[in-house]
Amino acid sequence: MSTLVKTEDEAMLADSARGFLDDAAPVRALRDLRDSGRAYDPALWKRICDMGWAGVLIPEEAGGVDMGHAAAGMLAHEMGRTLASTPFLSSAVIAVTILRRIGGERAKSAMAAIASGELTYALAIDEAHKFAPEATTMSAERQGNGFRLSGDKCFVVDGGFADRLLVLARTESGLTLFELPSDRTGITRTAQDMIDSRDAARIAFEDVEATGDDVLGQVGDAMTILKPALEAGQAALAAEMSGLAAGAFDMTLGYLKERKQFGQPIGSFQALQHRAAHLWCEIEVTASAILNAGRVLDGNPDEATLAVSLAKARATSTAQLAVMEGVQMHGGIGMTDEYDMGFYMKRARVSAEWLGDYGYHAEQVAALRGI
Amino acid sequence: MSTLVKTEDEAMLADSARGFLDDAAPVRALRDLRDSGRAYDPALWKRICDMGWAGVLIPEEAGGVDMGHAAAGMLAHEMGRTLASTPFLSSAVIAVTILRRIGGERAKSAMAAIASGELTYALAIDEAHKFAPEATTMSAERQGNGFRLSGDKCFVVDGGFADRLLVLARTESGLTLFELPSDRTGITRTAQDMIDSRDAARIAFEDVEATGDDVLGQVGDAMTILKPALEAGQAALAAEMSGLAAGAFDMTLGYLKERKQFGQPIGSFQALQHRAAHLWCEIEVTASAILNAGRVLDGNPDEATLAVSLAKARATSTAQLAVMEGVQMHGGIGMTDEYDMGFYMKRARVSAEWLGDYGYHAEQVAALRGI
Amino acid sequence: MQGEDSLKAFRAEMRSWLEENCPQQMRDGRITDDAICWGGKNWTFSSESQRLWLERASARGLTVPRWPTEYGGAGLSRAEEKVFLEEMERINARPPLKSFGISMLGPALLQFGTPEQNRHYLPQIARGEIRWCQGYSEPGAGSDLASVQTRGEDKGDHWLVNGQKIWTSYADKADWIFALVRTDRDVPKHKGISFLLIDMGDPGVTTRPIRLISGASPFCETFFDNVKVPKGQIVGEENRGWDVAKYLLTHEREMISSGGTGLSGGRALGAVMAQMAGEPSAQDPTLRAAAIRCEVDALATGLTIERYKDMAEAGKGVGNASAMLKYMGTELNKRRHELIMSACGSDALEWDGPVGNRAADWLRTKANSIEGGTSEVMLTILARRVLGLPGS
Amino acid sequence: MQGEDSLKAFRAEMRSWLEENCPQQMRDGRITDDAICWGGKNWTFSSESQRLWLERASARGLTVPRWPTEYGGAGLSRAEEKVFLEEMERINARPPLKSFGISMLGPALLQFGTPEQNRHYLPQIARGEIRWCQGYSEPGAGSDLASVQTRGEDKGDHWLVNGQKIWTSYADKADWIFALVRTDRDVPKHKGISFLLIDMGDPGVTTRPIRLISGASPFCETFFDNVKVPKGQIVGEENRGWDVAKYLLTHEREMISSGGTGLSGGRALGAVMAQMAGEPSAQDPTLRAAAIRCEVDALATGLTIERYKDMAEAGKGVGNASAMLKYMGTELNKRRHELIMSACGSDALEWDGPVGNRAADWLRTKANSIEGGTSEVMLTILARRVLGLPGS
Repeated sequence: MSTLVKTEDEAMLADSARGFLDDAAPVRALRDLRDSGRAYDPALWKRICDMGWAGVLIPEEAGGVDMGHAAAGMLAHEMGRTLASTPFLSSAVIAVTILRRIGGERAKSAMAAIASGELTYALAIDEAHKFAPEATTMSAERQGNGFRLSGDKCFVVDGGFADRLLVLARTESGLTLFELPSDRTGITRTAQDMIDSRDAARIAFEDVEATGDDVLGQVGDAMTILKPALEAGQAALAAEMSGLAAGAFDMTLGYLKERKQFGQPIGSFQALQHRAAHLWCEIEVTASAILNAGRVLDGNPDEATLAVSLAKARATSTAQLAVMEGVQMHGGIGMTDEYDMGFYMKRARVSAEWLGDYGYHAEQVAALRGI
Repeated sequence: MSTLVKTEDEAMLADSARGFLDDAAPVRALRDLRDSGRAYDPALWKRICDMGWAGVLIPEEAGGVDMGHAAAGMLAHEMGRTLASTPFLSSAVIAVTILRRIGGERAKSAMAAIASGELTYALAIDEAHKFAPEATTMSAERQGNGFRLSGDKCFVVDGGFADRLLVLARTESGLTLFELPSDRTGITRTAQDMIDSRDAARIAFEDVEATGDDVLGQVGDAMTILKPALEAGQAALAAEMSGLAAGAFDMTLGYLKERKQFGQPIGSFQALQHRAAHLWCEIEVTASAILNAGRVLDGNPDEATLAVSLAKARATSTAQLAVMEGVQMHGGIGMTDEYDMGFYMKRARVSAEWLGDYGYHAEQVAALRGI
Repeated sequence: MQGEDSLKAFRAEMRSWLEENCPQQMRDGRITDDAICWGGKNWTFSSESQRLWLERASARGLTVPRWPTEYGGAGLSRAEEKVFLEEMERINARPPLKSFGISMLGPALLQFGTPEQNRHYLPQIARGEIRWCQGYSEPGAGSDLASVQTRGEDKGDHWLVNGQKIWTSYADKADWIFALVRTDRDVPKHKGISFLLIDMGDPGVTTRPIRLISGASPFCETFFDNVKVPKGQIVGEENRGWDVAKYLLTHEREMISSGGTGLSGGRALGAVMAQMAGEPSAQDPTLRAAAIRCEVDALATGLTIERYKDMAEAGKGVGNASAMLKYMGTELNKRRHELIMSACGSDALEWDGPVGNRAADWLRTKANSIEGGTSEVMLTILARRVLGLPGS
Repeated sequence: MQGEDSLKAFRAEMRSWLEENCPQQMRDGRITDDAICWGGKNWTFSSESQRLWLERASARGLTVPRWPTEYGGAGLSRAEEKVFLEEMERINARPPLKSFGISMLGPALLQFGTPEQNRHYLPQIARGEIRWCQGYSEPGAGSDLASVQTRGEDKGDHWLVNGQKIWTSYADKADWIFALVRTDRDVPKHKGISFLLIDMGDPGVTTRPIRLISGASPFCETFFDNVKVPKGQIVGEENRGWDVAKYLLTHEREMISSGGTGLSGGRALGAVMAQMAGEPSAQDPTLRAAAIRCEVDALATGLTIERYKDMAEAGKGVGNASAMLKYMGTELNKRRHELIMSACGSDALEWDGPVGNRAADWLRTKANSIEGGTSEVMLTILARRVLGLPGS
């Protein structure tokens, strides 16, 4: 029976991840990327793959370590702590969850390529300013044995560099998921200048040809394979956000202890103490929802919606509180680009929107709890 | 041009009201009423009428002082401060606003009787747990030249002792407002044991006969005269709640200065200071909405919905915050019946519901602001 | 960790035991004060079902499932207890017995009591024979619990106790009290305190109920006037009572925090709202949005209680962090009851109105964030002792 | 109080004046930083319309409607100013000029300046010829504004100023600065400060922009290296500069608080949300509920600014209570921009995306509750000086 405590293996994984990231991918690394006009560092991702993290959800026979979603969340948490810019969620969580459900040799070799870092994926799903997969209008018209895709996607996270795109489109018989190489004729990618300095793209599809082989799962039945992958992604993103909140909080707590004002450390002022303690409580409560989502995805993945939406909703409100308190408690210095807190605030905003915002997930909870 | 500052006349009125109420109707008086099993003290109301307060909205020719809704709000505010249990809102605000709109000799003499304290009124409108006048189902069937009323009303504030009832019912042609003596055959009043120790009643109407003379305004068009009266009542109730918040806050502030814990006055603890200051800010902001509602009702009564709903919404959230902080900051003693804070908390809850709760008035604001 | 198979078997066992033993009338899920069996010498069962349910559950050790069998428990593991509670929840069973003996004194005795004390007191608690109350707070002390003035003079074989306690829950109905008494006045205030067990029937003990804003009187003032307390009735060492009290406060925090939260514990606010008020979603979007947010937070808080229990089971002490459970749980409960009041509208504004005594329940919750350490004290504990922020 | 009739006439006058003089292009209601005319020696007008609008408005005194006509104002009463602003709002006119000279230095000069100073500086401010910045904060001082280290040595006919300021808004674009300088180091810190006017073109004055999290650099560090400041450029008495600074902070608070709130001021959040994001009400009830609550609070806060202005007009000084406007206004503005970001969703996550630079606006608001005194400082001022709570 699994409990809401890290197993020894998980704790070891999380500890080693923290050690690596503090060294190889501190916030400074994201700043350097941004200042050099890049959003992604392939060398970092290669090192991460070499450590096996990209295979955390991949079966051993496909080159993975198969530790499950709770463990994936712990890696995401650590990456959130230092704002490491990697395609972990897009490739190692979302794409892998889809491929694993599909099974077969092709999926197996694709997973092996993800585990080794050879292939990266991005999920092209949003078409407007809000996450709403069911409202997808991008068309995939039947043409002979294949399809012709036309339409525009936006906020495709990691879409600027990914080798392959997972594209949700609407056929006559309903929503269908395609896997396309990102250099296929008719696909145009435009980088978005994102506030979190991470990669995202608008992608235009102009009469892009797809064969039956490009379809993942059944035509007209995308959600059967996509839903579990979205939930895996949402849970991992929630975990990343909980790490972000923890990172911002640690920085703030350090500042409260060190910064003096009116002759005292500002952390000795009771009002700030109470606010810091309240924030810590929120972070602790969210941590429970995150770990629970991982456990449920591992144990009972077809009944995970409540646990996952709970985690994403809580992670969103907690991360936003953490960065708002972080900036405010730092005062002027927290507003400067020179200081790292702003990176946390901007990433928190982007993660709040990705894969469904607070309102979206709150409605999922409400529906499942009959409110 | 009227401003958001008390006029000299208004300031004098408010000051004298405060002096009188601190002396004649402190919270102790409400406690004594409750402990003696009563909800209303006719002698107090008589003294108040003798001072002219009941005539604050009544034209001079009908025996009033005609000072307007802003002034009425100031009286309500002071009564809220000491939780004075009077039929001021039901009789002197709601009933008077209706009678004044109707005009004529009969209305004039009714107003004179209200001003002198000879007559009291109650508004019988709610039929279920929420304020929803448009959803009224109580029937008034045509019968010859008159009507036959059947149905049940609840939460009729001051309905246990009022001489006359203003009853909203539905005729074939729509909502219609009746004025009936409360002892008319077929009317049964049952006192409700209210948590705020004030008067309210459930009233059953069983084939109650009404004539055309009992109809106020036009048959089928109750809202034309009722809406301004409801708004006047809501604004005055908001003012009463702002007084309640101020009264609870004063008590709390006094306690913060006086009570010692760990060797210091608890009001020297920064967390409590900031919360007290925040509460004070909320009270100040609400005060502006209240005074504005009074000014708009006086200057432009047919366009007052936004101002009134704003006032009631703000007053509701502010009063609730004030009593919650009040009880919490008092600690255990605030929970005891012996201490007065509980009376504030219970009255805040009842006023929050009466004439539309936060959600009701927030929706009014939303509709008028296009949200 | 226990195997899935053995737990499955245990679940089947519990399910059939409950099916056979839990009276139908006790399956209405009611956990309000008036539905609960508190036990004690003077207890009057509200029904034969209530009596039967206590008798059967205590015979099987299930009033205190995790206590050792020798002390009247069922000796269950944490995982088994979870299963048992899930099965209780499944049939909506009332708890057979609730008491401060179970939730507070018991854990303290298991930690600090002598084997003789445990053999004497624990089984009586498990069977609901003795009802206990807690004597910590004193008039004027407020959050400063260690400023104990009630005094115990050493008279050789007994202490002579004089003083006054306040906020003693149900002292007027309790048989015994566990109380903090100052037994040494010459040392710093946390030092000279002892933790004594006192028979409420002893000469010199009197109580006076305190009427609360809800109209109820769950708390009393309790007076000790030359009460003789035999030396054997101390828990832990003389003058080390503060250790026992602190340990117990942690338990109290967890208990207060867990009132009706959790994925599996308690009914969802949404359900209560719908039941009480029709379809709030259609009627009031503002209220509905607040209810959803409350539900999200309640579910996550419930999971946190589970997680902390799991951590304790795994030997990872949570220590001062339990102040978080107390703070978050009680603030949440207040929010929940505010929303329930809103959902019920004017129906809830009467004492004992058409929806029951919602108002009394609501007012009762206001004490949650005061009793057992205020929210402010909890936040300060967390800031200083968990986050390591400096004193001023 | 002014008669309704005279105000009616005044309204007609303003309406027709605006009709004739406000260029069509200036009627788009834009009040973002890039649309505003800040004036100054080096100002480049964004369009001929912007130039014309400033020229015409200042000729009529309407860049500073309430200032006396002799100093370049229109000498309006409070009621007339209200009417003027309502008429501006009616045609959605941009303000012709915005500057720290108008909002901050001007009021201080009117209170503390000599007639000569006023005749010299105020008309230049009114016509937008000189752009001012504020030199209060210093590195490391944070909320402790009075800990001024920048030093002015008395050299007979001038002070020799050395030191560094931080958070000087647009210092790199300003012509002059009004700065707090320590002119006596031997007295308690609030005492030995003077309020000096310094030409940014003087030798020894340099600036360095500070890049913010929004990517913009509205603030600078400003360095003074042996800058000579003639004795005539002091406002108020020597070593009494703190009085001027305090007076001015009050004005600053009111200004920061009033950004886009009010029944008549600024566009409703709801309208922005609808415009940006279609129908949020249908899409996200949680967001809509938060937007409604924000709108309720914004309307009431706007009315409070009106009320405080009315009180000031009636001679009822608000004093430290202005800290309330600053606190409530800025916290509200932060909430509003959080909601706008939510309404815009991923469209707002790009710099200069399809909905403009919403993100930069949003990030900018985070400084509102820090600059000009943090929210925490405001709450402490209110607690101590308005509520009379004791120090610790």
